[in-house]
Amino acid sequence: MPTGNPPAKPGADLPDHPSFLWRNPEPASSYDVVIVGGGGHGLATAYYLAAVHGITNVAVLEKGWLAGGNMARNTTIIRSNYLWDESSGIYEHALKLWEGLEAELDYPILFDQRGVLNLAHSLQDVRDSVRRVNANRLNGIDAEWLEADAVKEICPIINVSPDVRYPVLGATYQPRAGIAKHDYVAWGYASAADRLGVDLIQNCEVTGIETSDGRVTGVNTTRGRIAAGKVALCASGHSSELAAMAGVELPVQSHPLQALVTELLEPVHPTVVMSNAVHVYVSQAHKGELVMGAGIDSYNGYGQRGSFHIIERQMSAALELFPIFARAHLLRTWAGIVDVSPDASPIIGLTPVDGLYLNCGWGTGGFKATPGVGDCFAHTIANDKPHPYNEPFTLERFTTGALVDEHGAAAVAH
Amino acid sequence: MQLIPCPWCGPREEVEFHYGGQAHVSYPADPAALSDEEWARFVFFRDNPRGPFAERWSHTAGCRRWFNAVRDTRSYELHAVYRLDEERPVTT
Amino acid sequence: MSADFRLPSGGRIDRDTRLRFTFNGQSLAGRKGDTLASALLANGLHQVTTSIKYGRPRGIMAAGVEEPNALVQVAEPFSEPMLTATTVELCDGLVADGLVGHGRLDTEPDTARYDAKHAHCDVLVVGAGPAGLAAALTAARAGSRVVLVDDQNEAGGSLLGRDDYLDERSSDAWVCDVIAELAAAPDVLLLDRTTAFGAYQDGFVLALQRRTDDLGFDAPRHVSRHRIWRIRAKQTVIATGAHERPIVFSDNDRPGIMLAGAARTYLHRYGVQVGRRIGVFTTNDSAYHAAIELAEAGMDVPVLIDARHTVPPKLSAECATRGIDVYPGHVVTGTEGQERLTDVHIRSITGGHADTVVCDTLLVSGGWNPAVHLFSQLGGSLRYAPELGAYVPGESLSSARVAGSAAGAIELMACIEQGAEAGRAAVTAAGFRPAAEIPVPFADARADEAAATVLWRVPGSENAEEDTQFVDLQRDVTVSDVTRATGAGLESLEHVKRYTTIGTAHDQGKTSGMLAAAIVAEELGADLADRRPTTFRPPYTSVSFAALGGRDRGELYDPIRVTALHDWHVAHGAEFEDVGQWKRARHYPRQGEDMHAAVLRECRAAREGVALMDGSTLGKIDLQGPDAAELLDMLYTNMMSTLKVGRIRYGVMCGIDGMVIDDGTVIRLADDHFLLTTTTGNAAMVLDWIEEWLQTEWPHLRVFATSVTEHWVTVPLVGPKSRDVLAAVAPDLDVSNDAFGFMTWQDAVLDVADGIPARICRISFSGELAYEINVNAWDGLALWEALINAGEPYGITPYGTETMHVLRAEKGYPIVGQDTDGTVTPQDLGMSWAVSKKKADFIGKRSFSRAENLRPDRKQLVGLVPADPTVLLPEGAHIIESDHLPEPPVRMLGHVTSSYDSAALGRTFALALLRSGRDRIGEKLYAPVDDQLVPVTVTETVLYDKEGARRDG
Amino acid sequence: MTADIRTRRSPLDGWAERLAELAPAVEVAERPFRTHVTLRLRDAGRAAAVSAVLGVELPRTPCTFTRGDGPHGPVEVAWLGPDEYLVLAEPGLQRTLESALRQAIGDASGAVIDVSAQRTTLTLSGPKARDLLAHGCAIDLHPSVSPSGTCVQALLAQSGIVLLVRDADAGEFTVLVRASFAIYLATWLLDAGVEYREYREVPV
Repeated sequence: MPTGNPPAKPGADLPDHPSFLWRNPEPASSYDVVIVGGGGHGLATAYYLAAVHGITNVAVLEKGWLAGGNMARNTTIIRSNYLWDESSGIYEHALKLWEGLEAELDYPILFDQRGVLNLAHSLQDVRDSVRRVNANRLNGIDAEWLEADAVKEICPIINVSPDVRYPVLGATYQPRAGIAKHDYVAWGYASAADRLGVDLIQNCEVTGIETSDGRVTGVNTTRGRIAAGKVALCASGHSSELAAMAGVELPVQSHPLQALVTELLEPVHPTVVMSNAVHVYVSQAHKGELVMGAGIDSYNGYGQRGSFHIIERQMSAALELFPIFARAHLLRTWAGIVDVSPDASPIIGLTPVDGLYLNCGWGTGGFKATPGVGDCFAHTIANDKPHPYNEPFTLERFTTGALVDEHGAAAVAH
Repeated sequence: MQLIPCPWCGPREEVEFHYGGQAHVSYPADPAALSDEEWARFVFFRDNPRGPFAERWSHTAGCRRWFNAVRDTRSYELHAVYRLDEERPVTT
Repeated sequence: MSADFRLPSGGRIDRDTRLRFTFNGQSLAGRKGDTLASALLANGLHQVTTSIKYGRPRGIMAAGVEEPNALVQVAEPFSEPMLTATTVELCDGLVADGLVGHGRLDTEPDTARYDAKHAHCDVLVVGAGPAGLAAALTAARAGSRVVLVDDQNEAGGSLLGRDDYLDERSSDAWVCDVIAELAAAPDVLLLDRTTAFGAYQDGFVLALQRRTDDLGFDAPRHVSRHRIWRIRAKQTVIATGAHERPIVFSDNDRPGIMLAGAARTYLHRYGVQVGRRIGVFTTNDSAYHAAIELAEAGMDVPVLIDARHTVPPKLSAECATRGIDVYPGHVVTGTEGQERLTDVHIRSITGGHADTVVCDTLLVSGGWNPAVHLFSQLGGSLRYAPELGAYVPGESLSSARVAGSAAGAIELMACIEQGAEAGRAAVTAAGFRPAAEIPVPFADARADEAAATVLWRVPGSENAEEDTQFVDLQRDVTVSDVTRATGAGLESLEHVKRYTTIGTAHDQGKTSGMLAAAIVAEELGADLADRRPTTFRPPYTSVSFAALGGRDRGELYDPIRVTALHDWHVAHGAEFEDVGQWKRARHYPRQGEDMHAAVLRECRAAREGVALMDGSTLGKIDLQGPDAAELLDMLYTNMMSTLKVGRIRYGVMCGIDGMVIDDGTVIRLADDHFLLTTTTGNAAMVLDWIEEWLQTEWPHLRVFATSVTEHWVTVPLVGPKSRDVLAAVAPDLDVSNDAFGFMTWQDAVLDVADGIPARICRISFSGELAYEINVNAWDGLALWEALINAGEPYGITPYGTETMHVLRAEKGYPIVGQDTDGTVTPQDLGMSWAVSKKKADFIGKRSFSRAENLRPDRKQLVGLVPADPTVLLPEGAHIIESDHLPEPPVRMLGHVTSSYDSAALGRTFALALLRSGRDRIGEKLYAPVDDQLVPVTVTETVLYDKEGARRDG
Repeated sequence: MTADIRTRRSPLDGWAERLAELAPAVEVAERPFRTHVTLRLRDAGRAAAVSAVLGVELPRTPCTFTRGDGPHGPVEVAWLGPDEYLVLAEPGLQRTLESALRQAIGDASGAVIDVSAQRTTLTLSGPKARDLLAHGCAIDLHPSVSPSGTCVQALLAQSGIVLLVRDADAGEFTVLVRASFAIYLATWLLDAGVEYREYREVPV
């Protein structure tokens, strides 16, 4: 019988950040690689380019402040229990890197493997869950199917009564899954990349991508033109706009995705609980606040705000699952912009433009993939050839029909 | 809770509506004549602008009519709604 | 130990109603109308708790929602994990404790009621202070519909905490008159104890009303405790006032250090003196009033330290007459005291004079931060106003305007005038003609005499201990934390916020945000005017999950949809399954039966005798019009236009990507009239799908689609004896195979009650002789009971969805959504026969010729039989080739989609999606189940009655 | 015929007593078995013929309904869409109306469908009827915005409804709700109306 990790100690003081993080250099006139987007993916890609491939003449261009987009807005859930081989491949690669990341970056990223429960509320949920657990195990990923009473053992505050509107019929459980502290992760990558010579350039918005004879030559920015041997896009919700600058169209749509936190609370929630059926994704963060993700707003939006009725609906759902949350207070809501692809899987790899590389379409899966995609994308850029883990995630799959459809079993896959 | 002005029923809360993505993307006259690339473009590729976007909505909880709207995806402000048999109006 | 700090008179409390309460274990008393904070202060208690990181004593600093320190956990009468003492209305029996950092969630269920209500208005006014009242009155007098919300228990706003005069009367009288007039107006809704916490597009404002908290244990159970008001306003006037800003100096966090305006509020509103001996430290004129009023009320106010060199002459003179020494050009450099302030160190800014003053209280005023939260939530941009040292609305919005001190106004007269003007503009924009006379009383309030100065942190304190100069008291963040952040290379305020956690606590930085922005700018040598403030996000103040959940909880969480036969199923012991929002009978266990036994029995009845089920949840769509057949040919993969009237055809629908999205039957009622059925879960989707194509692509087609799902009760009557039962209830119907063939339908009047009209379809989802009987839903129960009666001689048995699944699986019929997952084509299901080769096009057809669709190793639906006929494969098990489990990753060939124990086959069996499945028929493969490998043989999908001999009975 | 077979049963059969608990603040009652016929008509030229059959003009303005007495007694015609109407009549008229309407539209582009059991009819009136609806319906039911004759399709709590304002000033409403949602909605009304059971002014 699996047992939950003892509750991490929310309320313990967070570790201090180091007294130096990064330089704030002026952009140089030219770089070997320009990474557009200073979020988690952009920073990780820069780090692995420098650390693994020795490519250090690299700039990360960020239109606002580093890691201020989805990296600052997500619910920090990390797991690799995806249905299809292709997905579990890259997410499990990421999870393995997460497991060594604190040491690698020499930064306290607070990766806490407290496990993730994905609840099933209908008979079809149960079938899908068992299918996913079995697929995970055959792929070497830790996964278990738990009946309702075992769910209760892992997370005692879940209401597993059969009398509720949509009873908990069981859950999948990935013990190695968990959460990390997003700013710490981003800053860990940023400062490590900075130490290796990568220029992190903030308040620098890319306004154009220059190409010549089908090859990328540089970018125009609000801080002037920057020549580039290679340009790599890591701009999540803004990918469509950037790719269009190079004449590349993407099958992604940008949608608002909301999240919220409560006041700081004494430990009540020892793990991470996700329920796609009722759109509840909740953990208790290191400081003690409950962090919850909501469903995606249905319409396209770049406003970094969503509709409040989605939050209200989510509250109702959360209370069905966790009656103890009734007295918790919503303290702050916000939204990110997620780029959603037709099959709910990312698009990573080469583009029709030489030297232009694409990493987008992560939807809600971006944070958990950060080390994996950073490593694989850096490999792709360095070798001008996809890493085996991202090979299935081409743009061409939409033409051939070889989709990696994670809708069915992953739904809104925070 | 945004209001969406249904061309028939007037402004109603967004929960009464279903979003239908980009407008003015017609089903190809002869799908069989399209290459795989062209077909993929129709099936999977839609514009995703930051700014005014002509898109489709259906008033599912109301009159069940589909209509088009020009909405700014930054501010979510609806610049115009128009019936399917109307041209996209000029908006600023 | 407590002393009485309640003044003998004054304040708006009900002195006759004494309320007992317990704080930190100490029994105390207050008065009705007190907040917990005012009651504590009345008892001489300043310290409420200790701080989260350093454990320093912390007291009450403010009198409202901006309070950064006084966090409490309430145990009684209603358990709350984290509130501020300044917002808790005192009630008899209140039990609360100071809270250190973390609230505790009560494990007892919250049984209070919560609800929501919509309100619509022309003009919403947020804040019933002087500006808001003037705005509301102006709007109401124009005849518009007005909603006025205010977060306090009575209107008046800042007037409640001052002694101003309006039209030469006490401002209280003016407030009373305005409220009386508003209350009497027919279309004005006044909401007190109501906090507007979120402002959204299109005039949508959410407000939380605390309806019974002040009643304590007497709160009526049937009244909702909190209500979310969903206010839709054409125009909004934001008159939310301003929060006083502290000044940072060393040891600025001791209990006894308080915002000056708060002390006035405690004096005027609650009749409480906040201390015995009071120092004042200010950058502006407002704190002079505090000093003077507190001195008037009998408190000893020895010093007023003014950071300005130029002090207001009249106010200074007034101070002098009351024995208050004004120190121009001075600052507070530090304080002493353990659990309560004892001394204040002061010093001349220019150096030289320094002194220590004995005080138990220090009032601080660093100016005022307009409460621009709602305006910012609306997307309004903010502008830095250097004269105020604060952000103010930087633009005008078409449907929201800001008035009074929320807009940066300082003086009372200006606030009222701005309010009236905002009310007039709002009501005009809403289409009303405002009265010519704007109801602005003359404010006898004293105008400011000297310009305020802006001081974030006491100058010269660089040499002092920066790590006791608190910027965010609740997060224990000091100036040294901020400078460490900027030193680390952080330039963005957002980064500093994250580095230090400034502004992330319960108060969301209401007192600390501006200070942090300013100190960061100072450290970076930047101009605040060039820097972006952090974004204000909803909610303005915290809102409980329960309040937001409202009444959508328990059985009302999500609608329970039931059929007309539901009560019968319940009465006969059915177990239900959730299918979307529907409750469907899953099986009908008899005494002592588990599901397995019940299902075997139900299956046997269907195969050997007769059985019936409630199929009413099937989606039903009426399709009429001359072009209906043409539309159906596009919607379904198979040809529907050739269907003859009187006949029925099974059909498959695909998305444009060629994947199966639904299936069902099509009944042709007339040349131009069809009835379609859909799966239960997809009824709404399919109707929407049809409408989308009809309206957006093929508007020229004359076709009308109408949902009739709930108009009909549908009862499949299944089994070799079904014909006999049907004959019994439909004596006028020729039920012979010749007259009523497979896949045809007939209308009949049943010999039930007075004669029930029915539409009977010979459809079989089980392979048995079967009929689907449709009647008007009102007649459903009569039909059902008639069938039960008529079937009694044959042992008629009701069956549920589980048996339905077994019966269909034995025949290899897939269930969309169970045997498909959005990646499955009709061909994958072995249904090429249902894909027309003749039609030029139909939805999905083009996708069938993509490379991936042409792969020979696609996953295909097949049957599986375990070698051991008693082993039931788990649905979701995977299939592998090898007879031993290799190291991961293991190549998976597919998975089990459906798996049952079959009474008819006398064994277990399954359906699976298997790579190259049809080529593998006869192959032996393995299903890893737990730690075992279960050998299985691949078969065709149809395992029972392969010849189809049974369907005609 | 078997003796113990009950005949017609409406979706809220057995709920009358519970719904009556909301009186006098709100009088809620189910009006079972009424005739509901969906009329689809794109050809405006046939509107007159239809009107003649019903004795009521078709509503021309979106979100309104018309009513009157005609050959088939009191009839209401609700606008549901630009070419869609719902004809509401006394119980038992579905066959009659269906064929009369079919005849009236003739070969014009249109359709007639008996949907009588698809929805059931609730009437709400009383001094708190409007308030009760305001707990779950975002439509502004102020008489100046939704006068008598208004008919909207909207959400009441989480159920789609057709809402007819019979008398705006008196606060009389008709709610049509899908049969499968009727018990949900009745449960919701009882819950939302709990404060109004003791009919007295509650603090607002």
